[in-house]
Amino acid sequence: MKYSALNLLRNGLRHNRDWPEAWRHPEPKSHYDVIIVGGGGHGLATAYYLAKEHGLRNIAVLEKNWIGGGNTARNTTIVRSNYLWTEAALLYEKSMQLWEGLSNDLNYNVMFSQRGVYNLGHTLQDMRDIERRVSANRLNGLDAEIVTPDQLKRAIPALNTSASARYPILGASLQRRAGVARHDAVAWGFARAADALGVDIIEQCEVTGIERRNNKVTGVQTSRGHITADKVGVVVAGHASVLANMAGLRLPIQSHPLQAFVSEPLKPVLDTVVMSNAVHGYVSQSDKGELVIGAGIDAYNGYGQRGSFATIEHALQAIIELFPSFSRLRLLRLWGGIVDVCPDACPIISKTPVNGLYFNCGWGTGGFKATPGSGWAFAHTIARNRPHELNAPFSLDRFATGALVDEHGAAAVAH
Amino acid sequence: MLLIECPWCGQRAETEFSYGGEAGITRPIDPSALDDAEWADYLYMRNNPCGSIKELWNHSQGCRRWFGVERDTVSYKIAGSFKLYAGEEK
Amino acid sequence: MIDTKLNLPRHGLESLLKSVGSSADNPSAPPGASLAISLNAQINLRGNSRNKGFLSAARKALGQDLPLTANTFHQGEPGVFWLGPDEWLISSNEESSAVLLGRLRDHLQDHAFAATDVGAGQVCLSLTGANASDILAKGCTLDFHPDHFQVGDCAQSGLGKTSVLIALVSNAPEFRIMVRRSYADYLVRWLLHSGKEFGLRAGAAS
Amino acid sequence: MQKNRLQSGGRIDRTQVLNFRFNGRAYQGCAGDTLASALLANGVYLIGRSFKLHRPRGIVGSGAEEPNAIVQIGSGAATLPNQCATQVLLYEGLDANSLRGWPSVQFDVGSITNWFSRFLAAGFYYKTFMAPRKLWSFYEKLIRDSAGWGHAPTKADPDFYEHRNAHCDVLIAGAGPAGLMAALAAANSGARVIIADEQSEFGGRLLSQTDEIDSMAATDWVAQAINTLAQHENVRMLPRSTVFGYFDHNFVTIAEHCTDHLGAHKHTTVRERLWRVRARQVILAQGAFERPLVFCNNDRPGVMLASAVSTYVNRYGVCPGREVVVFANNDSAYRCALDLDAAGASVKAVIDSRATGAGDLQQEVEALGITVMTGHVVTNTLGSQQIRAVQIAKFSIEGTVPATLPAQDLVTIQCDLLAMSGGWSPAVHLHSQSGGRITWSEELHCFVPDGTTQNCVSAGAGNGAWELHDCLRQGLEAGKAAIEYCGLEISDLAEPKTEGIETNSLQPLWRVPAVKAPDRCPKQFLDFQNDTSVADVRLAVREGYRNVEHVKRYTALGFGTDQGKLGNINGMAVLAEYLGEPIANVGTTTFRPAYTPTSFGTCAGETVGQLFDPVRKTAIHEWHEAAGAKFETVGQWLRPWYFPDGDEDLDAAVKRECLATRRSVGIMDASTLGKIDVQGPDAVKFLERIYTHDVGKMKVGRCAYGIMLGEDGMLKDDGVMARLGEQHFYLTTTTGGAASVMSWLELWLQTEWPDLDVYLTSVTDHYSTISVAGPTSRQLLQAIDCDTSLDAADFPFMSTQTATLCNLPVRLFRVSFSGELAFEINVASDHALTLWCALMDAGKNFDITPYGTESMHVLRAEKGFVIVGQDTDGSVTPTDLHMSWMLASDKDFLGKRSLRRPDALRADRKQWVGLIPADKTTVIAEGTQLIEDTAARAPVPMCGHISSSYDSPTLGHPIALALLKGGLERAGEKVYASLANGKAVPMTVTSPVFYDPQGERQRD
Repeated sequence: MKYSALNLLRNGLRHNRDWPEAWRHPEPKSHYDVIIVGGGGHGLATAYYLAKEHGLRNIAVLEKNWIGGGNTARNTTIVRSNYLWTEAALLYEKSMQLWEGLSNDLNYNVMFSQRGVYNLGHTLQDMRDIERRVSANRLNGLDAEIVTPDQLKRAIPALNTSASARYPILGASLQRRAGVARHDAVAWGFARAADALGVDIIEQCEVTGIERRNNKVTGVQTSRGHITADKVGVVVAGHASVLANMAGLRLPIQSHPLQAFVSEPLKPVLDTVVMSNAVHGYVSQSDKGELVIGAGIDAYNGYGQRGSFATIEHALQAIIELFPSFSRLRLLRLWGGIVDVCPDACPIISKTPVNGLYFNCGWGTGGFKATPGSGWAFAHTIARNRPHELNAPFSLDRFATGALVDEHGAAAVAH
Repeated sequence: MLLIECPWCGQRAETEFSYGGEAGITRPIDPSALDDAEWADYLYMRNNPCGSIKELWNHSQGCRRWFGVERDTVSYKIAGSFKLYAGEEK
Repeated sequence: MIDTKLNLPRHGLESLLKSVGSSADNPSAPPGASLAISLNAQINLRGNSRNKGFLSAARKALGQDLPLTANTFHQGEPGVFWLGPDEWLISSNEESSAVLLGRLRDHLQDHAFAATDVGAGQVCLSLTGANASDILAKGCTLDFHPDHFQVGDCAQSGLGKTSVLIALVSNAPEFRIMVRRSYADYLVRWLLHSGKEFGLRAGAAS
Repeated sequence: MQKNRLQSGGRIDRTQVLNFRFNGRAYQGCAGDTLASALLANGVYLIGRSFKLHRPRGIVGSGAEEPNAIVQIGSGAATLPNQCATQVLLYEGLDANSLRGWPSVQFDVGSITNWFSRFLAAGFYYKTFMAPRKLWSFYEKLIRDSAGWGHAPTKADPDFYEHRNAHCDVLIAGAGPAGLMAALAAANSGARVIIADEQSEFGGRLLSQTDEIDSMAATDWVAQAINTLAQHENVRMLPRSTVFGYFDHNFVTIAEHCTDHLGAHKHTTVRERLWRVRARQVILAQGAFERPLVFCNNDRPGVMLASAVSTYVNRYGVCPGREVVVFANNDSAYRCALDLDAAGASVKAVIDSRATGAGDLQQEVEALGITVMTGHVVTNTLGSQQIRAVQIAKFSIEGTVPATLPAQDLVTIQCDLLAMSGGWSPAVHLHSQSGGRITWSEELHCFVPDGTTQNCVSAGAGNGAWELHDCLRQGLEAGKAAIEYCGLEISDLAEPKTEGIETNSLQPLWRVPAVKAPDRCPKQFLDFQNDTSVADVRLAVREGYRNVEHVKRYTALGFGTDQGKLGNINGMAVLAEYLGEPIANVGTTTFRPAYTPTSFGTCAGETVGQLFDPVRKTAIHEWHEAAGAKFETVGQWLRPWYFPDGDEDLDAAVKRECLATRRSVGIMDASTLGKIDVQGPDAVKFLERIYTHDVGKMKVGRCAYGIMLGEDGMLKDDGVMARLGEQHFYLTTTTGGAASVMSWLELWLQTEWPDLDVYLTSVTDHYSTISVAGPTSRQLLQAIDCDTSLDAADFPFMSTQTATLCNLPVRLFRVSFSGELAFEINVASDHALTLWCALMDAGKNFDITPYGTESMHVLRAEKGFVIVGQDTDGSVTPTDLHMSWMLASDKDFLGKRSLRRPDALRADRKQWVGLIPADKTTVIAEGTQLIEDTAARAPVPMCGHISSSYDSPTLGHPIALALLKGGLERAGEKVYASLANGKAVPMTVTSPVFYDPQGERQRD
């Protein structure tokens, strides 16, 4: 049943008794053409684009818990594409373009809100980096501009633009098309749309082994039994190394806790997204009215979905440095995700040394914004058994050749 | 916030330490003898275990010594700390 | 004589201490703690503590043993603080760093060692009074309970957002806090702010 | 007039009358009241409106579980949004306002949404607002404007906050009967104890009940316990302090609320203090939350939790109703009936869903002449802005809960207050935060702690112990166990005596059937704040959102400011019913910090504003300030950026400073450079592995420019290395790299090469570095009594020696970052200002000019010197910078192998070049990208970027440094700088060395 205002009205009149399931809950079949391991946003998007763009139908998404319950449920929902290097910028821009039509494409309102993202500069070197990034973004066809402290003051009244701040704000980059989206809706929307194309979404199904014969993948062992497959795409964020080990592979990935938190719901007080690498804080306000704030990454490896409170303290010091009037607001709920970090702060969307086995991982702190683009490119890579030109630079072999796409300088803690 | 045992200074708060990643990644004796893939393995590839890990920590705000910690990456429970070399100064 | 005198009026710390001390909310109330700057020469000494020869040569040079128990120091002249298993801080109120360095080099020349003058790079603060440990506890995760941190104990840790060496020199209690010079101005501001609720008063340089 | 105030009883002070305002109207309360109790005393029932449907709402609870009575306190910079009226202590002049309702909370236009509620079911917004796409931003603004609760302040917070670290043997969260008993046991053994409770007074439920302990009133027992604890100097008691977070390794955070209850104050004392506690053992004794019952219109003002009613009567001396119905599925609510009767209210009936009724308490209630209707339920309430009557029906559970109740059976009872109790849920939040498991108890019908992963134990109602004697016993046992764990001697402490009663067990009742099915009957609320009803959960299940997390997120169940303390368990039970599974299978969600909302300021502590981050200052900083320098932030340092003469701007000042340096002499404070002293027999061996050049060949007294690479082959840091002795070196690092280089060196030394006998000591702060540069710099030094020859023959370029200048011992380095004859002077920081002043004095005769970092950048750019971090970015090899000559071929060094990787050997790598604008006038912004094809369309291929760019005062035209594909091979060619306005400025590729390419001036 199509989601629309009319159907909302019709169903309302019938006391909402006739809404169908958003996605089915099938038993796993014994064989699939493609199995996607990981029912997060990226995995569900991959399945959707495999079906939609490449005509495949016999696809399963295996999720060990509930779909959208990993980093999809644990991020700060920022969407932007203003990366420094052309390789990264074009991949994220592809994603941005998909975001712009996503609600209609999926027939599910993912509440993509293009409220702009400001990246603040606090030092002369920050401003050089911003100039460099904005200049590159513009040439790559992304919208990007530099704004002055005066413009910032007018656009974001709560922001501390005082020259006497400990780290005064010297300017910012602005991407107006960037913004935030409703994270749960992204997972559910992709699930519903993929399901409509015949994809089996199987929750509570943990992959415990990856079966191979003659260096070719043949299927997976799961908590719900053995399933054969021609191709297996793994996109499990924080647990990428664990799945890689099942296939005898090692990845250039480290899993770290990353924490975020929300305030209590407030009347509108911030109508854009503000990020600052120098003081390590970023904040936006959700449609519900909560301030959504991201903390820095915790230094140690961890799969525990929690980090240290000192990291939260530091994030709040930064937020109060940027917004002194937020000091009396209250932290309502904090949580942690597991981010898989690559040495160059860029993802891996790649074939592997095992035929028919594909990995999509290493998104670090930046995965949410890439959800549709990542799925789109990964679907292409799996369906054609070769990367699309957009994700070719993000293959595993770059670590041997040294052709890293080093976004560290430009991204640091950015999300 | 973790409580980490420095082999010299005893239990201290995590904020006194800095992290050094997986322990036991030894620099090849003759890097020039390695092919690109082998060199990449040393440079970038990590076990990144979900479970027990031996890792390096530096007591950077304390005695400045690097040492090893055996920790569970899920429960964060620490099994113990160890000096990196036998006979290292008391 | 001391050749490492901090040039206080120019360094700016003393003026900071003075100005805050005079504008205290209630100057007549007894201070819960006081803060002062103390002057001394400081040498960083590195060497192998398993080398008996090195230890005995150091003893001859300093007139006392190097502390080998972690996080302890030997009071006296000069005072010697454990910084690490192969690192000590030597602090003197009477001798210049040049004299100390000379003596160390004379005695230790047969051993691998490093003796480096660091006195001008550090500021030594003295925090005294009944509330001193409460003030420290605001920005330091060490346990200053008298059963845990006793006279003769020292520890390197964080205080506020700086790295410091803290030593308990008397049961007054009097804490010595050593901080790198470029951070001293910040640390003093932090201490004066944090000490407000405990009646912290700035004292004179000793 | 406080019409509901009782004549006596309670813990309020009737002689201290406090004036306050609510929604603009003046009221009076008493000292000891909360805002909620004072409002109830005044007969104010309508407090706010709900989130989505704007339904009238009143006070439900008496503590942290309150979902409805959320108000804004005060106005201006100190205003507090989203405060729970049940937790706000009353003070003189308090001014509170409802958060929703326009034009007023009584007449709310928004309540029209209630009529359309069937179109606003769970998740409706995911199904609409999609077309046309352009209108989404309009819809979104509507959604955002209608969402949210309180108003954030718009001015900086006038208050301040502090952190406090603490260590203890035993931390006790909650000072009710179990917590106090545990504290007494631990304190008695001399343990270091911290006991914290969120309420203004210790005692917990004992303050709200009429029990006796050891034959005295429970409140007297509490007073005695507090008194005993106060005798122990190792015990710290923290009232008004919420244990809100339980982190790894028994790290627990407590928010102590110091001033909010005082009302107007000068903001001179700390508002809230964050206790950061490391506890050896934690005892969790936070008690339990009473559950509401789920029936139609259960959200009407005047429907309250039974325990909250008892609290208002017994603790605050307020009787919230005159004609009361009590509705329960367990025994505890019978106490409420007794309390109300004692307060003079008319208890019309006790409605008990159980056929069996209650135990001893039922007889007590019936003895007072109160009707007890067992086997009955309240299925609906009537009224508008306050409850007017309840509809009750016969009820029995035979196997399953009946789907609907027959309409003809309904009986209406008039009342102005309904006290309900659906049983109790232990506050397992902290236990769960600690990593402990919770499981569903089929016996107690609630989640209980089950297994810990840290050193903690739960006791009392928080552990499912409902009866007072169980709470006291568990507290005592927990206290003793903690002492044993800490290795202290257990002292004898007897369990206090209480009277036990016979009770009947609770009958699970998660949803009271109505006369119609849940999606057709009036709403049965689960989460009051978010208007989540039974029908919403049913819809979610119907639509396939089956996992409890999906249901919560789809329906917003538990996402309010109370975080589901009130409604979550009912919600999960209803979900279990619709899934046809036992509650244990549905599971619960992990509880996350904060237990109750905690101020950002509290978490941030005192290191905000000017204490946000250390400001590092050089020993010469005060002189710079006095000279009017403009400063630049570099890492944590403040460095002079330029020294304006009068009202000079940056460009004018830099031009003057540069020209003076090239003409006569300039002076700069370079003290922020990292400085490392390296000593030991293996110093050469060690440095050979770190630096790329041939360290062993350096003669004592010589300096060399050195670079170090990461293992990935990329330039990491650079600086001057000086050999002071056979086994003694001195290194400088970049300002920003000082700390990271030091730890990088220590990392290799300690982890990889422990066999090397080398000692590293940072001398960054010990030495200040003054750089004098310019043709007359030598004469300047001679003019301040230099004791050694500075002639080029005796002291050649790239060498070092000790000397005295104005009787101060110094070390001189003949190195140059400006291309001029120059000396870097290291002096002990104690003397830096003296020496600087002496140089300035003597320099008057040489036209000495102090210069800052901007001129330093220009001078070095004219010479083509790299600044690591500005001209490099972690992707630049030494070869890219034409530094191949510095790569020793006959040794290994860190990063060397990476330089042979295919990507490092690529022909089209970006390399270091100079650029001059063809028009010789345009200064291009640093960071600007370079292109070749000005007609290309996006994505336009980029061939490089400008890393440094200045209007060179020496050359008289702009210059730039850039990393350009193909690099120097393209000397003379044109590339284009692509400007933001779309224009492309042609640039000519040149050598990066613009000035004195032979280096004659610096060698002079």
